Amino acid sequence: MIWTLALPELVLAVSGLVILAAGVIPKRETFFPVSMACVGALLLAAMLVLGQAEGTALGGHYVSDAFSGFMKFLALSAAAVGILLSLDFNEREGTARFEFPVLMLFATLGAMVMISANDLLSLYLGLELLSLPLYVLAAFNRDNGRSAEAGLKYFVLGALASGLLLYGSSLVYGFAGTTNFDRLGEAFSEPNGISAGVIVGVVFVITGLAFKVSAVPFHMWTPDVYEGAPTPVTAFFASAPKVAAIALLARVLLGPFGDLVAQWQQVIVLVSLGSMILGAFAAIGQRNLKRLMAYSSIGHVGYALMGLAVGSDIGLRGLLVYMAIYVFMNLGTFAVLVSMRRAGRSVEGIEDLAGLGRTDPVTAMWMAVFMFSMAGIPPLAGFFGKLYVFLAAVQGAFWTLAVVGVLTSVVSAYYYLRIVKVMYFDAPIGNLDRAPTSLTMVMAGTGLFTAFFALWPAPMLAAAQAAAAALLG
Amino acid sequence: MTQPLLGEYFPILVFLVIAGGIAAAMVGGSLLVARQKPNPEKLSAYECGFEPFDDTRRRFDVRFYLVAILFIIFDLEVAFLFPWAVSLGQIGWFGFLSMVAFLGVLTVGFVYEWRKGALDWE
Amino acid sequence: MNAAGFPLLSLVTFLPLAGALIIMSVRGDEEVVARNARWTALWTSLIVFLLSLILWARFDQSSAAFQFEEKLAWLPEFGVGYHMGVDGISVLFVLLSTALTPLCILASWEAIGTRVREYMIAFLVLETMMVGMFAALDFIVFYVFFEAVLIPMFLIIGVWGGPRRVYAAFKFFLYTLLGSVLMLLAILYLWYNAGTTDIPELFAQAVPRSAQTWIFFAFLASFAVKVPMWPVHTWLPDAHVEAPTAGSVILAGVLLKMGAYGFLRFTLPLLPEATATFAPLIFVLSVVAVVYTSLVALAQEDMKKLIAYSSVAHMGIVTIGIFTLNQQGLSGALFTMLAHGVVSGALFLCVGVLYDRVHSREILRYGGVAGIMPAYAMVFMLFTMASVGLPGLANFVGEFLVIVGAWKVNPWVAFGAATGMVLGAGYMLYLYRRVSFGKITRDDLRMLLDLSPREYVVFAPLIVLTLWMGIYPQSFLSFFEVSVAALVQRHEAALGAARLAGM
Amino acid sequence: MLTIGLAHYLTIGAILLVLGVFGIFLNRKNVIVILMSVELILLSVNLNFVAFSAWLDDLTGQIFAMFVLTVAAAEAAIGLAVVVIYFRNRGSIEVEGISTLKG
Amino acid sequence: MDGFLASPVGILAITVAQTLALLVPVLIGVAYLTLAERKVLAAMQMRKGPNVVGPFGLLQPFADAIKMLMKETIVPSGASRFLFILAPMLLFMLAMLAWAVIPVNDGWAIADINVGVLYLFAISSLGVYGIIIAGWASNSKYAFLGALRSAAQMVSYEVSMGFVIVTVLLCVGSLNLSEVVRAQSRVWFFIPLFPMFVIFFISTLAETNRAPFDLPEGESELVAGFFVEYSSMSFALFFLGEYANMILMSALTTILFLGGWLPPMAIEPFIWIPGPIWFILKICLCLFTFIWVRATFPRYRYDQLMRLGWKVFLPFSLVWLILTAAVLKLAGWLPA
Repeated sequence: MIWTLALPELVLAVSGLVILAAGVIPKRETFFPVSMACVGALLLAAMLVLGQAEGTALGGHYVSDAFSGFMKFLALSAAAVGILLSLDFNEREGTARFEFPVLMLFATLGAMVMISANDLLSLYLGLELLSLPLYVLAAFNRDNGRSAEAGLKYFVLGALASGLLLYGSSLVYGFAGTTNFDRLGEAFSEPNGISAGVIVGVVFVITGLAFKVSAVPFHMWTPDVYEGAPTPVTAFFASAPKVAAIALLARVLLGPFGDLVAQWQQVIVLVSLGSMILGAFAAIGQRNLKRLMAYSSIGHVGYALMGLAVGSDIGLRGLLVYMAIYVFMNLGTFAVLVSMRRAGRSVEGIEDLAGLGRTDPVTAMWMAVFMFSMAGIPPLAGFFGKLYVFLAAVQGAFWTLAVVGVLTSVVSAYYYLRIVKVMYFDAPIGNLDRAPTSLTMVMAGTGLFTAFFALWPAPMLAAAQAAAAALLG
Repeated sequence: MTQPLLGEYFPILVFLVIAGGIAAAMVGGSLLVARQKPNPEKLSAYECGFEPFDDTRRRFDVRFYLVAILFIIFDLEVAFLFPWAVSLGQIGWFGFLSMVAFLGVLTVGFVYEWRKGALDWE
Repeated sequence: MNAAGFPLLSLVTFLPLAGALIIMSVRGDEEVVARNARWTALWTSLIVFLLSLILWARFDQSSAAFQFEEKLAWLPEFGVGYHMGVDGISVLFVLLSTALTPLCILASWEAIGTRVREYMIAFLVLETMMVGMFAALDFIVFYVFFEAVLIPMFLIIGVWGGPRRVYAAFKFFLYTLLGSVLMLLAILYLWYNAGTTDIPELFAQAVPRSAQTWIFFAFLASFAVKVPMWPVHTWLPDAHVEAPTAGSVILAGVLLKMGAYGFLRFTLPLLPEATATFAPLIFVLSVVAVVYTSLVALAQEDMKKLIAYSSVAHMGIVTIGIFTLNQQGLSGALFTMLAHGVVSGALFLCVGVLYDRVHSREILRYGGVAGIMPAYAMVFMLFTMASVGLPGLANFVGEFLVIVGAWKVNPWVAFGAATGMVLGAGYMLYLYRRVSFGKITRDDLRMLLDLSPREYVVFAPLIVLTLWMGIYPQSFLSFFEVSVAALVQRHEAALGAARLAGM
Repeated sequence: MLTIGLAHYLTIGAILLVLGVFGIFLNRKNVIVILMSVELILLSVNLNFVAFSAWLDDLTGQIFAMFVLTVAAAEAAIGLAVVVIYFRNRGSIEVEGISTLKG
Repeated sequence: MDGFLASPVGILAITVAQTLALLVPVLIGVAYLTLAERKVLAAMQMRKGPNVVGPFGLLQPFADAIKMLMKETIVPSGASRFLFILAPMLLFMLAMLAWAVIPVNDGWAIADINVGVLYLFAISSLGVYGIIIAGWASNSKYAFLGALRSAAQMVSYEVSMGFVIVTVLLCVGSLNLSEVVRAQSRVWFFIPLFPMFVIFFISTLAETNRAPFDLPEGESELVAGFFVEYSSMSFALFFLGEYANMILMSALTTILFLGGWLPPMAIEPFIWIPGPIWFILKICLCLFTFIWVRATFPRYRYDQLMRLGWKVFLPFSLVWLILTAAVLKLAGWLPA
């Protein structure tokens, strides 16, 4: 029983509880200090993650390796940025309640548990710890019908997803006799270890996780929830939980189910293809930026899953790099979306960006950087993400994936360009409000990362490489 | 699937049937024996003689609902405490401290509820 | 390490970005910003040009090797590095890019009145990308620059273009992107196959015969769109017509060369067998392009569109030259590219001059310009003649060489190319007659002023170049003779080896 | 006497799961029914876990079931809260009405 | 004969007989509890109470029963008929069902299951359903509000009751009710766990909607709470269920804290008296206290009631639980 191995999670959990108690006791609203405390706790946890030793703990339920370290660091920094995004937004929308950052913190804790899960039980608990705060966050603006509806939809489909995942887990448990990933792996590597029941179970588990990463055909909640939820929450949805769910999917499929690769590979290939195609085509007609970003995220998940479908270490590395880059450019994009206000009211139509290149050149420039990056145009970071997953697909001779991938990236370039077009080619329709400092800082930070990732990609690639190696052993 | 395990519960099934039988017999007996003469006035809901103003199953105080949620949480906590209490002798200090940590988490939740006024009924 | 003694190519490549940064940091009211932006951009591009002249001076024409090489570890464990260098094939394109940029900036001095700062930034970024692309000796680095060109060009067309600029910008962007992502897959395959993306190292490894075919088509998809070859040329007229004058100049002068450069740099050396196999296909497409677009050009009412179609035709001649795979054809193709870069750029500038004054590109709108703007008419005539391929002017040498090269391969191809030249004479002279001669029908034309001093400055170097290339082509040909010879030799050796292996 | 074996429990579990899933997708009236369907799914899972646990003579399944119960309670609490918020905004919890967000 | 007893039919017959042997006395007990309550209250208020039907009014419960039986069963318009009838039956059945695990003497439990405490806890939780269904099915505001209040009150006190039970379990180390009693052979738990005993007893008052926590059905507040619309035998079922619950709660108190069937001291002459008698005596003592409390204390306000449950009992019992566990742990008194 090595307690200290799970130190980042413990620290996060304890600080979450302390912050919650400290936040509720004063008579006045404590939104800002609590937010700052949460950011601090997240950063502390991130530092602990960097120095985390490797091994399994807590009765084999918890595993810490280079893979978990990479993904956790990503999730934690995404969550910290997510809280920064919410600061000004919540003040203006009248939702500046201190529960908001605390919920984000607990969701991140769930994400971390998921990433480190080495047992179906800890997987489920992490998943739920992540999902439950997210249901609340989606409906956080409780006086807004759209937010409530988003919360309801997310809840119903999320609960269904975890139900399916659980059902799959129960079958896997029943037919394999254990829930521990290591022992499942051993069981499946035996010649007769794979029964029909297990395969059905695996399919259910994949289905449940596909819901969470909003991959086709389980994506239908995504646009509605992204649109309805408060914008910083949407930003969070598209980052930390996605990282965690993808990490979990990778760990489950390549770890315990690694020997069932023949069974799940086709499924993942189809899911990846479907996500890329839907993400590209469904976004074209969107007028609402958040909705567009929802479809965009579906598409990006498709690309990331391409790396998983290949199943090799190169594929996994591609997936990791892709997620890392995606998270940052996505947060940057949402920083712009969060900042969009006209006369104090939040706006989210594409046409609201009209003429931004003239009225607010700096924001427009960052937004253009993010859009071109999402479209995968070099030398921006998004290109390199795509590069590595495509490399994996080419290497594994997954030609359909590769060709569909590049073609859909051209299609999706169309709608990203449309945003650039609106910002730069169209005449302004009145100024947007000036973005608050917290947001411009986030934009600049993520924007610089996106623009200049190409200069020094080696550290991230090396980290991703190590992470992939750790998972595949 | 050991049959004896469930065998212990057989008397409960019998109990259920007999208790149900008694209840049904009492209600049924009354329906048979007593004179039934309903009329609309008699059947209208009791509202001190007034006509009902609005729908009965209308919105009600959200605190009832809060109590229900609180109950679910704490009752489950009790469900965890039962096996813990029974086996505390065998699980050592680790078991004890785990539950203390668990209760600590719940206490934080409880403090939160308290401060948020979920327990106030004035 | 390299002939200049310092990382000259990187400096030439990235100096414009420094200029862009300076412009970005300029604060003040719009007037001040615009003036500063113009001057900064001009000076930056001039300095870059002067620096690039070192290439001209220090380039060793007797070697086919890559010169001015620079190598930096970027992703060493993946075999990807930052590798720059030029050989005979690329060096002149670097110079062409650095030379055209200051001219473009000058040309847009007054034509661009709005958002000058952004415009200048876009242009400097564009210059970086162009130079970088020609100098890159790593496939990934090449691809990065190759694609990145799209961003500034998209903005230039879209923000400062004509009425249908949005359509044109999108069409330009998506067409090119579609082509190049397919190439990306091929690059990835090569990367996986060879474990490196270093171009000289890639040259040393044979690509399996089975893979050559699809890689060839993946490359073709990308380069054919860029060149552009018939039938994927349709983005070009739109982009040209809608782009601002300087944009058109860069588009015609440099960007179109990127496709042909790609063929030369990658398709030929890497895929010798596929190249040989599919050369007839390219000939057919090119001849169709030459003849068809020339005919289309004849029917154009818009000056820019006409010149755009003429570009397609000229580039058809270039692709014919490249796929002749012999010394004359390749040299001719390279020379035509350079000459076309200068001449068509100049022609777009000529159109720009009129457009700045009248704000119309409709041919019928003009007539009798020669009477009012005699100097302009002279300049215009010079470039028209050059475009037609008049001996003594730039285009002639290249096209002649291509036809000679093509003749060696197949007389019919040579005939097709020659037909293109004849038709070219037709539409260019027809254009010139309608614009310059005839009666002045519109009163507003009478008020036109002749070339301004700034415009003289813009045209002067182009005139010099056109004459120089026509009269003494050897000073340019000498740059790439050795490289082309080596290329041809390599190609034949590779084919021979393949044939041997096949037996 | 009929011996009740693993297969029976699994069948019941599967039936409950299917009922739950259908309840979510075919239900067109009331959101509460959806919540109940979710609980039904979790119930089927628990049944599976406990049945397997007894069959395998392994405690993990029962522990899992305990956790599922707990999480289900939390989930139900949050779900109801979300439904209440939704009801306050809409004044109705009909499933048909949940379609304001559309692309 | 042995063969018959071991056969399924034989087992069934025996079980049925056992069940009836337990249920009939309980029902009679319920009947006389109503009479006892009236009598005791009367005595405390210096009056006579029922004394007309039979000697000392001993036949009064039967008279009441017959009266109820002859009344018309009214199902209000707008009520959901099925649920309306089901609710009292459910409540009654639950009150009966719980008796299945109660050990009247050593080994005298009909279903001696090893999770008896959990079973009782579960069954008593289910009672809320009967109340909610009754209130909802009546289609009457008073009934509905009464049901809500009643339910909220019951669940509120159930939590602290749960904690109290856990403290007892800590000292027992088993969930079997007979074991709970056996564990008290040295000392009855109400002595070491006195505060918990008090909390438990008060909570049972609230659980059973008894005075001073009877406000869900307080006539002056909500006419008659959730069963305002009921009449005839369905009303009687509620009534019976409630009083059966009272007895059940007393039995539970007896088992958990008062040593079940055990005599106060294992000496003569106490051990001459059989266990069931001790058990019944203790139950009677509890029931008397129930009535005594009713006669003595004024009714609580609803906010006071909830406050007591959540803000006093819950934290207190939680802390006490941890303290108990820690003390037992430190002293090594935990049952292995």
